[in-house]
Amino acid sequence: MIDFRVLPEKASTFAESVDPLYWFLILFVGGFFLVVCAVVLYWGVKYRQRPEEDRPSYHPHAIKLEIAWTVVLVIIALGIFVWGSVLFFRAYDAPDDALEISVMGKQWMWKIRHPNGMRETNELHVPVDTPVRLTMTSQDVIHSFFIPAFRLKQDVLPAKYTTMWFKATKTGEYPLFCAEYCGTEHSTMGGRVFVMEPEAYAAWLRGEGGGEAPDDVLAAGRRLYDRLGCAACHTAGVENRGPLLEGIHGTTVEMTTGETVVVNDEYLRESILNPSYRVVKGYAPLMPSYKNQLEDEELMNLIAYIKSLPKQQVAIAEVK
Amino acid sequence: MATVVTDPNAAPAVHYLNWRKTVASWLFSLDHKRIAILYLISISVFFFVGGLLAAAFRLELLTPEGDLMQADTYNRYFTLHGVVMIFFFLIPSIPAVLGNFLIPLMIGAKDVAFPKLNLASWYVYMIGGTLGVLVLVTGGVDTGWTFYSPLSTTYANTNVFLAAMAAFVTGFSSILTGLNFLVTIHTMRAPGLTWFRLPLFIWAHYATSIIQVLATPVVAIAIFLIAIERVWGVGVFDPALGGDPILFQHLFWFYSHPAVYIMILPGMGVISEVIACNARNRIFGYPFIAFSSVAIAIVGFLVWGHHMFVSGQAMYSSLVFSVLTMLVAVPSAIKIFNWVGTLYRGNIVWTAPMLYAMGFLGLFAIGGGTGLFLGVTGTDIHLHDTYFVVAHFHYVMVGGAVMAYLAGLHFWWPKITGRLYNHLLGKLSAIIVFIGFNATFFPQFLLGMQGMPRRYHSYREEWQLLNIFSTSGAMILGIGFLLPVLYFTWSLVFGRRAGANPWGAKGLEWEKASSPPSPHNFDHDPVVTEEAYAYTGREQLSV
Amino acid sequence: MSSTSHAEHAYVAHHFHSAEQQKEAGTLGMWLFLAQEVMFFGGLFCVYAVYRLLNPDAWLAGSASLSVFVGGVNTTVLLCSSFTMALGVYFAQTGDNRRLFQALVATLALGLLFIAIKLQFEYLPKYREGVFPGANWGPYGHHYGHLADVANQGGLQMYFVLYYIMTGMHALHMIIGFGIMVVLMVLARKNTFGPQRYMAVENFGLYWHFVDIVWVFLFPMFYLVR
Amino acid sequence: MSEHHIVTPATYLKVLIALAVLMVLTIAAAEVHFGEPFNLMIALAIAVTKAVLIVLFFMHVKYSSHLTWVFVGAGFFWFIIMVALTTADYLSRGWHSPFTG
Ligand code: HEA
Ligand code: HEA
Ligand code: HEC
Ligand code: CUA
Ligand SMILES: [Cu+2]
Repeated sequence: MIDFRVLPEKASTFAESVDPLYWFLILFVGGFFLVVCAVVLYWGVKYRQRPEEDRPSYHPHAIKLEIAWTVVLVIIALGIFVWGSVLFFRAYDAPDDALEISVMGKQWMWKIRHPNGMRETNELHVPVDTPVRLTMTSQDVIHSFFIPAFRLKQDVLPAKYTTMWFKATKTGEYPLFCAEYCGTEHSTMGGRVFVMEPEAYAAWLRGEGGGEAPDDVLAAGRRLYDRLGCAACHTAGVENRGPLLEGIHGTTVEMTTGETVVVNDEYLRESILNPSYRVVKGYAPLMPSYKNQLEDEELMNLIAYIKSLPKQQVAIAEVK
Repeated sequence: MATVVTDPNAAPAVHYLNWRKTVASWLFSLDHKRIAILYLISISVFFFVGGLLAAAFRLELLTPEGDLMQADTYNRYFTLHGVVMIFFFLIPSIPAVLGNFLIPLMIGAKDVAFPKLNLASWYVYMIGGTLGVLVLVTGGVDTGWTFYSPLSTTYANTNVFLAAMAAFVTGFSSILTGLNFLVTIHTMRAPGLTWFRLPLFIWAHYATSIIQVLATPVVAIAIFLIAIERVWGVGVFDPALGGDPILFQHLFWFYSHPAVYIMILPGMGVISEVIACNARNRIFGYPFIAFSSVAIAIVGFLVWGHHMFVSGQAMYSSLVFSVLTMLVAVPSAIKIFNWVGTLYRGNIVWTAPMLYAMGFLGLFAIGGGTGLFLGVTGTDIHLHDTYFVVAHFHYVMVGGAVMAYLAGLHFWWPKITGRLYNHLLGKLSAIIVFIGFNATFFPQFLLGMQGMPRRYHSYREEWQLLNIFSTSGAMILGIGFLLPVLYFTWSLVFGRRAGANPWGAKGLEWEKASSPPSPHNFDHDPVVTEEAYAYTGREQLSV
Repeated sequence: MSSTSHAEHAYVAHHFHSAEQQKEAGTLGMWLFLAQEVMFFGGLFCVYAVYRLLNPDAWLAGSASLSVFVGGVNTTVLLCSSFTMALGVYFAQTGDNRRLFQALVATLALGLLFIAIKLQFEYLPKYREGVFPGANWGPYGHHYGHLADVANQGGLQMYFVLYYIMTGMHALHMIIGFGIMVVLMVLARKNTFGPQRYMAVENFGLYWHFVDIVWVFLFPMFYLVR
Repeated sequence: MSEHHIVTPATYLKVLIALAVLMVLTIAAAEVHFGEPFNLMIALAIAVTKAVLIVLFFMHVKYSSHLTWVFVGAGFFWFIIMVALTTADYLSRGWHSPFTG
């Protein structure tokens, strides 16, 4: 019982901003419960049936009271909603300069890959005070990446990318779990998150702290890009067959339906696997689907390569 | 209220229990009261099956390592526990037992509108139940009661198909029961029984039935699609075909969230009856309680996405579901206020059902209140799929619905059987259940806050202490649940005769029908001339 | 304990006060059952909506492989069967059991025709040529060869998964209807129905029309995707 | 059952003809290209019209009690809720937070 706490240690900016809401809710609901108990006990004793007393039944007409507490409840409920939602907004989109790490869940382990290709299993090394974005997918069933110390969790799905971002605030070692039931060994599918000083992380990335040998993601992605012939359409000058991909990540593009979409990993993935779902305005749905031609791993490399393509002056001119 | 039963306190010579004695007269009975008894027996069996499974895996959770049973066994146990408790126990519990027994009596009808359909519902339920038992003996199922795809469709190698079929079939029993009640309440009310004279129990069942009829078919089809994918190999939620597992979650929760109100609304109906009678008072804010039931039923359809905040659902969808969740909590809170208000200036008698009802109030306040933690997106991210959720739903389902069911059973037992049970034991069991319950599930809130994920066969060592509390509590709780079985059975044989109205309660079932009621419920067709709960404060107990 | 005091007619069940009440209950019950059916099919339509949204090209290609002509003929057949069923209800209400019987025969015949056309010109040829999702998937035969070129083969299979499940579920409802129709035919033969007693026919009619409505939506949604 | 209205075969026939016309119309409309969402909207509008005709006349709802109207409406209303909220999720997947990104 030493070091007992209601909430676990907090080690991310999100944890710091959300903890007050937990405490508010605990006090609010706890207080409500205590008031209900107190009133029940007090009236329960005070108004119990006694043979010597003749207390006729009470005929309440308390419309005003009813309306009053309804309104108060609605206001409190909406207040809590707004408070929580603002936090949720913040937890949603990562800052642009976030460090990109990819996560792959499979029965029953987490495979993690860093920007330079460094890999690890069931462990996640991240630098402190740096925004980190995880792009996650699963090879089989649904898993869920859960770090209690960060107060964050996100389901990881097959054939889809989900993301989660955080900024760790405290170095140390924190537990990592799989929170979505995924079969027999669900409860062992976890590990540790190491939050390190940036220098230590950089050293670790160079392979000085163990971990598997890095491989060259971008080179692998570039090879795929060539092999699959993407450039046949996505090159400036090819009669505008396909849009230019240079510097596309993070921009907003408009679809034929008028909808605008921010280009992120999930959008890139979808564009490659199911190009006709959303067609970029000004283009015909020519692009073939690459579904079933790419391993999850390859797709990640390809996307990493596309994201690495620098913004070019020509590109912007061309799009205009 | 013109006519009175000939001699209210003498047990009638002929009543629904004894007027025919063969087994067939029970199995093929069209009498809603007998069908209620059939349900009572069958759901009790399932409750104990589900409870014993829980007791078994709670024992496993005594230690952090998985030493008592294999991970696979553990997974099967909690899955079956969830499936059995939800589909075979709690959803039918209050409606099919108390609702079936009481709705016609309360509205002054001879039976439900479609007695044959009523019997058919029980058979459908039993077919589903038999399939469920078959699952149990043919190796079980380990997908969790939520059947999430693609685990259930592709990766699980247990008996998912059979389990899906069991749930599918049972769903139709629920639909037919709801349909029957809706029609009964619409068309069979006694003369003078206007909508605003109806007992709140009826309002609650009306709201419940809407959900049963409109939500259950969706889960039926969703589960059916899972079964097809299982058999056919390709299917509707298969990512390889561009299918989307999240879509299954939408369909599943479109039903399963409203389903939680199928479980709690009838309980709320029971609580209204029990509190009004035991406080010898008019219910505080009758129309607010009545309409809040309907509001819960309707708005309850709009919030299912709160189970999917971290599933990959769009952020804006999550926000919409979150705000609606906050709003659906309001009518429940209103009910709590009105029930507490009913005590004010009453003449309260502390009977066993009243103790259960007060237990309900406290536990439901905690259960519902922790629902707020989960309904807020920002806080649910951390709490989702942890023991906090497990604790939340046991507080509402066991602390809420099961407590209410027991309150109702204790309240109407004299009417159903014509016998009184040992009152002291009744109160004792209410207290044991209350204590055992909190000991079991309160520690789980703390575990969840600390991040212990649910459906975990083994866990981190620092969580052991709280788990020990929880398991010990479960043993106390088990005893608390066993106790009523003992004294109820005892009362069947040795219990004192109850008389028509031992509680001094208002309502047609107490004032116009004998205990046990006659086969056709009333000797004279009742006519209603006053509002529900016209208590004077001077009614006496005769228990 | 008998309730004869209230029974105006022998067929009013003991727990009802009047034929009126019994009829009202029957009608309400039937409509609730149909509301239930709406949600049952509704789940499928919901799946359809989402996947059509996600795979527009596959839907186009899939739809192009269905014959609007066959679909149109079948729609006509089904609309006619609804018409004969409606007539049947009229004859039941007016007590003309002979014509009721004929109307039911016509309805049944049209229903069977629908199923026959579906099997002969749609399900079977497609199945033989591999236009059937799953291990046998391979629409490379001469009729459906163009399907092989569609890039989004996964989405295309999904189109057919839904096509078979939804039209199959519709057909299943019809087949259940056939069974009930036969019972009604026997009863009509026995001169059962009349102005006081036609609820069974009327309610079955509601069911049959509902099944028709489902097809009214299935037809444009599968055959007419443009 | 004085209030019960018996619909005549003549009415049924008119409805059948209307339904047939609508069916031809929907096939014809599908052959014309109105552009992305319009074909779908026209097809659905015609289907809904057909369904309404069937419900009102073949199924006698036009002559039924208010309660029947409510029950019929409830079924469709809940169906719309389900489809609307579910597809809303898919349609808004690409949207981003106004605060960041
Ligand atoms: C009887 C069953 C029942 C009932 C009645 C409820 C009632 C509620 N539930 Fe619960 N719930 C379940 C059964 C039930 N639930 C189950 C089984 C699951 C998990 C399924 C699974 O994943 O396996 C679950 C999961 C669950 C989740 C998903 C959690 C997750 O997986 O991340 C959420 C999220 O919003 C939630 C919310 C609510 C809310 C807001 C209510 C509200 O209706 C509660 C309203 C009641 C009150 C609010 C009363 C107390 C009043 C106050 C405290 C006063 C203050 C109130 C206001 C200011 C409004 N529930
Ligand atoms: C109506 C619904 C209902 C009810 C009544 C219960 C009752 C109980 N539940 Fe259940 N539970 C669920 C519905 C319910 N549960 C659901 C839906 C899940 C989720 C499943 C999933 O994740 O898929 C779940 C999951 C669940 C878990 C989480 C498992 C996990 O995630 O790994 C736990 C853990 O403690 C638990 C415990 C209990 C206990 C101790 C009881 C007790 O109340 C039971 C008490 C009853 C008895 C013990 C039997 C009767 C007593 C005797 C025969 C006497 C002899 C016995 C003893 C002395 C022990 N339940
Ligand atoms: C036959 C020509 C063709 C080929 C080959 C092709 N594409 Fe495309 N691509 C297009 C067209 C046309 C569009 C725009 C229409 C659309 O969105 O479908 C497009 C759109 C995209 C987009 C979305 C761009 C935006 O502006 O939103 C991405 C990302 C993309 N392609 C990646 C790739 C990759 C990676 C490859 C190779 C593996 C590839 N494409 C191969 C024609 C092609
Ligand atoms: Cu992976 Cu649980
Ligand atoms: Cu819910």
